[in-house]
Amino acid sequence: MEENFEPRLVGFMCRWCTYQAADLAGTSRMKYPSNLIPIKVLCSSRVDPLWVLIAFMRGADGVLVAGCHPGDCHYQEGNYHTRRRFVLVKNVFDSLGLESERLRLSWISASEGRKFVEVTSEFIKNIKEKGPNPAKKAIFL
Amino acid sequence: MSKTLYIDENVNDGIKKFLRCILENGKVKGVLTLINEGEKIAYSLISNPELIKYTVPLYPIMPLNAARSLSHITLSEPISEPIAVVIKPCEIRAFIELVKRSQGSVENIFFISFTCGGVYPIKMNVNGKINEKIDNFWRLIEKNEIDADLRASCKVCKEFIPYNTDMTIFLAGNKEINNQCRIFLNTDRAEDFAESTDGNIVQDKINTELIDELKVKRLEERKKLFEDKKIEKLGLEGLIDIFGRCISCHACGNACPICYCSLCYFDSQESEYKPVDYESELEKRGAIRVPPNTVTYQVGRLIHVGISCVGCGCCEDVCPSEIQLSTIFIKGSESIQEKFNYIPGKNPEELIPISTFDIKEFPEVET
Amino acid sequence: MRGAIFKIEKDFDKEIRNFLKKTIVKKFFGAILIPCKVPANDSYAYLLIRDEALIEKASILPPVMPIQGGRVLKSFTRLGKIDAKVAVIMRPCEIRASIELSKLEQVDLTNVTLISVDCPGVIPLSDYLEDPVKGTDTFKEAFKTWESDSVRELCKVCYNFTLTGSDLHIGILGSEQGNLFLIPVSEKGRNLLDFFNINYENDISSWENIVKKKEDERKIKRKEFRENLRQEIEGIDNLLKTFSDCLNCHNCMRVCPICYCRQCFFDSDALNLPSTNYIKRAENRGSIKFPPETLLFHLGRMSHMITSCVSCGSCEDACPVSLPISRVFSFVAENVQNLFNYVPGMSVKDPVPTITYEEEELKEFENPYIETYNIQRM
Amino acid sequence: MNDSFKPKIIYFLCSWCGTGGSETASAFGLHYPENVLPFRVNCTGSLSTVYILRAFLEGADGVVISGCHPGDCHYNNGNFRARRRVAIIKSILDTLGLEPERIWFRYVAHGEGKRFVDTAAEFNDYIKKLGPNPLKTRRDI
Repeated sequence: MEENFEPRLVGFMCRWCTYQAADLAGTSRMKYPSNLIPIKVLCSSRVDPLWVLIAFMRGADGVLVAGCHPGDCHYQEGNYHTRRRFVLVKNVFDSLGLESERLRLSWISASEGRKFVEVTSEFIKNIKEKGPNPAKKAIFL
Repeated sequence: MSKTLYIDENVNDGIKKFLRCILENGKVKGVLTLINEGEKIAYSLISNPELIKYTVPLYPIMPLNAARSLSHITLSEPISEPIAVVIKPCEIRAFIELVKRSQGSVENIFFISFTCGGVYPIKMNVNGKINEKIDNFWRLIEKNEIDADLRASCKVCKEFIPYNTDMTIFLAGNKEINNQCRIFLNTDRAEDFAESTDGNIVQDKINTELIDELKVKRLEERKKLFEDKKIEKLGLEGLIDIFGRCISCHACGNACPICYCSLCYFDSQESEYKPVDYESELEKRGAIRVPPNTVTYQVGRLIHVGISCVGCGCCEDVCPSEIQLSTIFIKGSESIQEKFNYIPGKNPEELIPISTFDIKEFPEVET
Repeated sequence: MRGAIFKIEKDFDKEIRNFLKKTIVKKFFGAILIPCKVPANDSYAYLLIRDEALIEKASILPPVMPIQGGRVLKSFTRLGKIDAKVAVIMRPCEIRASIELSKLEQVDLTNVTLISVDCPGVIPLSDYLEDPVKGTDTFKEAFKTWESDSVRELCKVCYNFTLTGSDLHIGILGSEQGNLFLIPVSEKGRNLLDFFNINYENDISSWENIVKKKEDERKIKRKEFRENLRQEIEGIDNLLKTFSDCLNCHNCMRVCPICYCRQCFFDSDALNLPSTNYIKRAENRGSIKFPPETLLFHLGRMSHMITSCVSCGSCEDACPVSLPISRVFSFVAENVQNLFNYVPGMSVKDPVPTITYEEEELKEFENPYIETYNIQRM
Repeated sequence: MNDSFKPKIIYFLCSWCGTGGSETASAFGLHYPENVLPFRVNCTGSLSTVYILRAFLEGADGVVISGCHPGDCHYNNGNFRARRRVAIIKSILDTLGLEPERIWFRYVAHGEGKRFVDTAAEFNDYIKKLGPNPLKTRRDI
């Protein structure tokens, strides 16, 4: 593993739940590593599976997709679609031998600031153990 | 037991006779099928009964997936007068998938298909080798064997019995193709059409022994292919090795019946790298391929169409760099389709898995 | 014409690579766009390189042209220039396509220095992919003789294989005698040579003589080629037979450097007619071929881009059914371009014929009014 | 000449001059053959080459294009561009041996009603002599 490897992760966060949870974590002064770059989306189902792939191919060490708990979606059923899409993208990664452990789906509601901190810290820790994304240095992508 | 139309000719002449009959009777306005005028074979929409004699409906060639043509015709409005189409099972399945995506309509289309023995690569049609091969092909059908020169995807195809057809011609798995033409009538419309012709309609039992045998052979080939090329072990480096020679022409996407978007994401402005992107990639990697997004395109396409991939093999056929795409797409899409327990084009009523959901499913993905 | 003469030991490839490496180390160029072998060693791809160690893997004259350089440069500079100066090493037809694209505002040449190389032609992609090692050998053979039958059909009869509108030209014709010629054409090229204190006032007539000789040979060959092709394609029957295999995949358009439209007219909804239209047409003619309108696609595409066609042959390489598209296009292009006295890609200054006009021209295409016509008829 | 042959002729008229010419013709009560189908375009310079080719390949026996006289274009230079495009098309058709003489390009000004009618009649006679467009019956187009 590279020395002092600081992973860079991309987090697609739903505007109604997970982003609020991150806010809550901030206002409650909880500490968590700063490696995750948050991207606010209106609903986790707004995340095209392609975005996950592109984030991965352009060198993100991990990609987190996070939204409301099933049944809590602000748009009724968005996150059920997210779940299917995530299964799809994970399946493709698995069947091509790409590292699907770098992708993660989590349900974090607006009140779960603590869970947000736990999930991100754990994810970042896992990625740190795994090492940098090989796509970062690939030239012929 | 099902109703079967018997015509006392060999299978090729029999179906031509039937097509001519329904065209002359005015049951249909046109027939979309393969035609061989001169030396080259192409799909044609025929409305003159005299031209039926040039058709070769069961020819083992697929110049392009007919689902694309059908979708092209029916996109803006359904067909107003009935036409018959004689196409391969995977073409019907692809068309059903397109209809599910609102890219066409099955209205007034009379589907005729056959138990498919596979097709040869287009290049054989172009260089004329198909004419030498064709006799051997019929012989192998009678022997119930798989030709090694068929398209890679056809050799491993397990869905060669058509779904959703009005009529099914008994071709692969039939030893008697030289003596009789057996056509199964699956719908009332088919019975009505059959009655207007001079064949015998009888109640008949389908003998599936040979079909099962062929299926086993195909599945063996499939297993062998997947074992030869372990795509699940590829990883990023393996993908770069395979797709390194890709010239980003996106021919695979344009030949694919499922890739219906008129402007693909990877052709759009959004996927273009801006000068700052190039600058940052250069800093990060020291070098970058231009145009970028070759592996990303292929994997992205698998993510987008994998759920509906019918394994027709057109993508591999048109690839100017001769990349063996069908293995990746067949294996990749198989695992997706198994996950969602979905066979594309089997049931027109069933929704595409990504446009529907169950409330309680896949609890394992959330972590 | 004046230029710099380099003495080389045996391999011009290495010599040029070392020179390019120097330009990166000395920070004259921020990056170099050059073909490189792909990891699987079975093809080449354009790389934008900043890391000078990677230049070692580059190839100045690859045996194949998988992607036309014009398209590469378009993808790189369409949205504007990058801040660093970039050198681009390409074949003459790729340079010409780039210049055409810059006139069509698809390429920004501001920070780009175009470097062209004498080109013996390229091996067709499918031939090369069959056996890359053998393909490389055939190319070496073609490079030696400059008259090979294994290169693309158009390369055999191409007479624009050398100096075009580039900024700096590398003359490798006659490099067997141990000389390499660097010919600066524009200010950018001269700046580059000045920076490295290379004297470019030498006499290069030995190179010019060889080029002239080869050009004349090719022109004779081209005349013969045109005559043969004319017999092959002229007339409705021949033409339809030529295009009878077309799958309407539009791959020729997609690999064409000049066809830059993001969405072609022929991919748009304009040709999605109601189903009744197709059935009517089938009734009128007895049958219609599917996919329909293949000839319209080829002629329509031709009428849109033919004035800028650089006859590179990429379309034929990419055609899955091996139609002789590039030959037909090049054949027509020569006639149309002669009409406007225009050679595409020779200079940034001449505008593309379709975006300009002259008031007194082309009278032979008008049909003048004969006032007496109706009187005679009565 | 075959009297039963009624050619199908597409007449592209620019909306400022050519169409004006046809209006003048009607004001004077002049007649032109009914098998000439006028199509109005904004300017001959706005007429894409594809439309001319499409008319031709779909079975029109002839295509005429009429715009303003040189220098009179409502958009300054549209007709000069149209002339270049017609030259390109005719040159392509000539090279491929596809009867470029079936496409005519003639200027008709607003006031020239007689010229419009004469052009239609003259072209009609010319095409009648030439016979039907062979592409009309081709099945493999």
